[in-house]
Amino acid sequence: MDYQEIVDYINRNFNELYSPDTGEEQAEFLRISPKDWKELAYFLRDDGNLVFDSMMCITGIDYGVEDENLGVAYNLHSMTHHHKFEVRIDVPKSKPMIPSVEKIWRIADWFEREVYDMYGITFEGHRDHRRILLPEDWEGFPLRKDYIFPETWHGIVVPKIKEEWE
Amino acid sequence: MGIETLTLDRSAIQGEEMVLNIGPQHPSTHGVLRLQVVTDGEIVTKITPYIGYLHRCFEKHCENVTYEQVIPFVDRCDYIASMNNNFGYAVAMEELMGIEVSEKVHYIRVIVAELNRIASHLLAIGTFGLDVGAFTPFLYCFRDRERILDLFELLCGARLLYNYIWVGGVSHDFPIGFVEKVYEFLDYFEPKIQEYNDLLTFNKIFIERTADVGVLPADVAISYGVSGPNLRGSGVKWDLRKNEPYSIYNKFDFDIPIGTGAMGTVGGCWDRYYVRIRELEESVKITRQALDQIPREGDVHAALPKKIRPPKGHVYSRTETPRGDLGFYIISDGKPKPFRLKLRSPAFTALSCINEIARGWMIADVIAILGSLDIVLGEIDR
Amino acid sequence: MGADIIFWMVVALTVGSAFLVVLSQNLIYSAIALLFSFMGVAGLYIFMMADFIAATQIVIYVGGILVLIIFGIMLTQRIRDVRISHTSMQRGIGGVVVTLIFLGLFRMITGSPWHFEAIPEVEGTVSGIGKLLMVEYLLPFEVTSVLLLAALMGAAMLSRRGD
Amino acid sequence: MVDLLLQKFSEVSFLSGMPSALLFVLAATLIALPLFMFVAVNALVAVYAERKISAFMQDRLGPMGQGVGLHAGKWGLLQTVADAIKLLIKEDIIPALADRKLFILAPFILFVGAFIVFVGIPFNQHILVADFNIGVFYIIAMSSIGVIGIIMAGYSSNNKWSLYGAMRSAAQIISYEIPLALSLITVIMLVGSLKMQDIIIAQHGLIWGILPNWFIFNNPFTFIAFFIFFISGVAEVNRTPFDLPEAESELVAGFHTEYSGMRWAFFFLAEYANMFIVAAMTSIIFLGGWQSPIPGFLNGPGWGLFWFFSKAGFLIFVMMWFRWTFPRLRTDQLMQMCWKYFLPFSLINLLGVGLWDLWLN
Repeated sequence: MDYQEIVDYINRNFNELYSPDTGEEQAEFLRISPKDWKELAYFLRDDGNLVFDSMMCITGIDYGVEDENLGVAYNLHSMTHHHKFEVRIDVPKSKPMIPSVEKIWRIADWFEREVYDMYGITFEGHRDHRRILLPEDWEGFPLRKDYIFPETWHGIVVPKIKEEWE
Repeated sequence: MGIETLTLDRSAIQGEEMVLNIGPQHPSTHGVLRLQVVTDGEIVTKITPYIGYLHRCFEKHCENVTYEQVIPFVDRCDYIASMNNNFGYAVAMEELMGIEVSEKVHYIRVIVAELNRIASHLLAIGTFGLDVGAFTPFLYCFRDRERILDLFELLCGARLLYNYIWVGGVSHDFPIGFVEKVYEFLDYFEPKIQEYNDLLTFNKIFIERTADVGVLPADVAISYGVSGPNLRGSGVKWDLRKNEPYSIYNKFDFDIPIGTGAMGTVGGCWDRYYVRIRELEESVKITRQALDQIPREGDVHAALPKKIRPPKGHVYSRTETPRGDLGFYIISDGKPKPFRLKLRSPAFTALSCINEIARGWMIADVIAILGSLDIVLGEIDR
Repeated sequence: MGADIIFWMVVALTVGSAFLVVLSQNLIYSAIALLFSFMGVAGLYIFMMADFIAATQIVIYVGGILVLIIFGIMLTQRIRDVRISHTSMQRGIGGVVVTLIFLGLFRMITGSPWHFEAIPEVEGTVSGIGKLLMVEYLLPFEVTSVLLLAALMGAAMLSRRGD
Repeated sequence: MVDLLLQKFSEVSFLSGMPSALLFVLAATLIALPLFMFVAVNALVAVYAERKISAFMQDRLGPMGQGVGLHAGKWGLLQTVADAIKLLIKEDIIPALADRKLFILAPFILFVGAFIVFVGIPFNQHILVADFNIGVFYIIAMSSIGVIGIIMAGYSSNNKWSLYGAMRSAAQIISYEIPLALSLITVIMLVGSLKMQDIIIAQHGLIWGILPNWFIFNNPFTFIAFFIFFISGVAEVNRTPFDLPEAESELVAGFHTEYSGMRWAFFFLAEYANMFIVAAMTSIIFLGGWQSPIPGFLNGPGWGLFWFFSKAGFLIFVMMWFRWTFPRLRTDQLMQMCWKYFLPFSLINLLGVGLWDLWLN
């Protein structure tokens, strides 16, 4: 199935709940709200016509300093039917909470930890919700656009980056 | 009163569990990785991997440099197979920008990528042998890998981090006589595969140590997003070069080797290892075909954009590196710097299943399983 | 004369390390001191021209039993802290008992009418021991081996995990 | 040999006035010193051989140098000398939390365990420090001291890797001692003596007119016993594929992880001394020791040395060959091999040799 067929199929099963994104990007993804995610995730994985058994990638996105939302993109792939799909969930920066799909796709375990590590998005229901790449006591979430680079870490001074070639 | 009344309270004689840190400084973690291992005697009951010791926030770097400048950073992710990483980035960018590169560039890319795949698999095979205690195969592999690095040095001056495949082309055309040199190498290399088989693959001790150990069933592998030779070792016939052909891989005739369980259960360490050995043969096959067909004329710089400024939009593209599916999720906002660049690393997903498959084995097996997954920490930590 | 000095050195080694075994607060130290004590005993056997017994002493006690003792200590104690220690309890009563036994033994040794004779030049004890074991004491030898076999099987059964 | 020296001393006038205890110590030292030198030189030569053999097996050159000067000498001959000097002058590190006394004592016990065995090894017809009545048994007994040193080293380092190494080695060495001794008994049954020289002399002559009458060729059971003995010997000295106690890819370096400099060098000396002992024992017991393969051909004491060292050297080469060819076994496989294959086979061997001997004699 191609993108449009998948969207139609999902809509048929979810009472036209989701409408394709019509933003400025000619996007080929489905933008949904966090509360629907878990149900949809099970559907995506278990439905016989979709069988998205492989989670290719989970990407955290910060839409910019002015934008009030953080986004998470889920790239799915079906090893059985050889089709792909992307789901995107936006959450407000004030309360970034998304249900975890770590039990549905096991790899989401580490991917979600990475997104949390870099963007501070909390994944509810994750059984091992810790930072993964950064130290446990790291402050801030580095991939956010408003991240301020620390000058010291545990008393170690971070050398300043030279702006131009010298 | 029979003998049945004699019971033993086993909980009273069970010893305490011991927590052992394998790494960050350990000879067999293939980088700076820490595995916190809970052991009961020699049996490992739980493994918690701690990664990030090499973390340099590659993705943040990328947001601060232009698209061209990302390529050297990509090199440094999977430093064992830089060509393949360059390739993956170039494919993603070309998809985002809609660039069509010339036939010759495609062939050059395939040749260098397959050569680098051979080099990377040689390293994986050698270090895996080292992990189970065989020292000599390691040096045999390095002897042959050296020749590939010499070829790359001739090609672009670098031996490890090439910065060779650019968006829209490659940095240099093949130097004079390079094609012949690659032919020469392939003729030299092909018989050597048999040497590895004789020395390591079919060694009884090696089979005892690796077959049936760390079995990764196909469904678990897919759920964990394991890809590349590790997935194929579990018996899943999945190779992006064949199933989602990018570049010109659809022009070549080659097989996808999968784990068959010839020496034990499908998906054991031996299967993962043997898939790599067989892939060496396939890569040689592909390279030979590419060398036969490569057009002699053509400009490798023709499609290079003057300035890389992709249109607004996003792309998720993946290619097959020696370690598996390398994905790039790139969001462009129309500026010369990436708005967001995410690298989906195959080694990252491979390592995440270590607790699942290595639990219940002995310490020596954990080392073997880790070696069979062929991880590169530069890519995991990014 | 030369042999005498060496004899006393071996005695000192045996008794000294035996004292260390008893008095050391550290269980591992006691075990290691036991090594030297065993070696000393083996040396004493050599002075008694019992070379086979001396070698047996080392094989069985040093190579086998002592290793098992240390193995046991390392397995059963908490591995984390190296300082495995034990304290001697009830030193008073123990001292009295030990002194009494020592006095008794001392009296016996000094009181017994030892009769001395020159050491015969034995050409090895091995064949003698072998003949005795295989001819005269065959039954006890075999019974012992069956007993040991039973012990071995029992240990194997106990250490088997699950059922 | 000590008695011989004492006798010689009594003939020298200025020594006769000295107390006999002093003379005894003097005689013992005079014998021990060359033996010690031999152990050290053996290690130097073996290390060089190991480097070169591994290099040739791995398609590389190994230590090389041109001329004298500050290179490693012709063909890298000075490499091990340089190594030895480095080890001697290296900083001696004792971890802060290590058990100091045991930590210091361990390498010496290990080394003494290896060194003391040399007393019973006949190098040729005459060079044998003491021909004990219990010769072979003495060697088996003394070689079991070393394991205590390994356990002490592993325990005192206060390092979990070392502890694992020590535990593995204790289990391994105790287990493999059994098939080792049982295969030895097959030969002892045939000879009827524990004396080393008796065992060697019993292998004089030819069988069927072609093969030397060595015990390896004596009968099918001793032929199997030879392999069990040699492989168990390799396991006893922790060489690949049985190098689990020091498996560098798993246990970093096992029981000697925390050792450095001269202390570590003692482990090294002991390892190579033990290798030589296993090779020497195998060649004495199964390959006729100092006897020439053809009776009466090149048979003098000098040639005795030559034959002994070439047989032992060949077996050492085989051990190195093992090391650079095989992967490592796992603990349970190692134990399985010992208890499930070697032990029953050596017991059957024992029975077989007994029956064979009864039948033929």
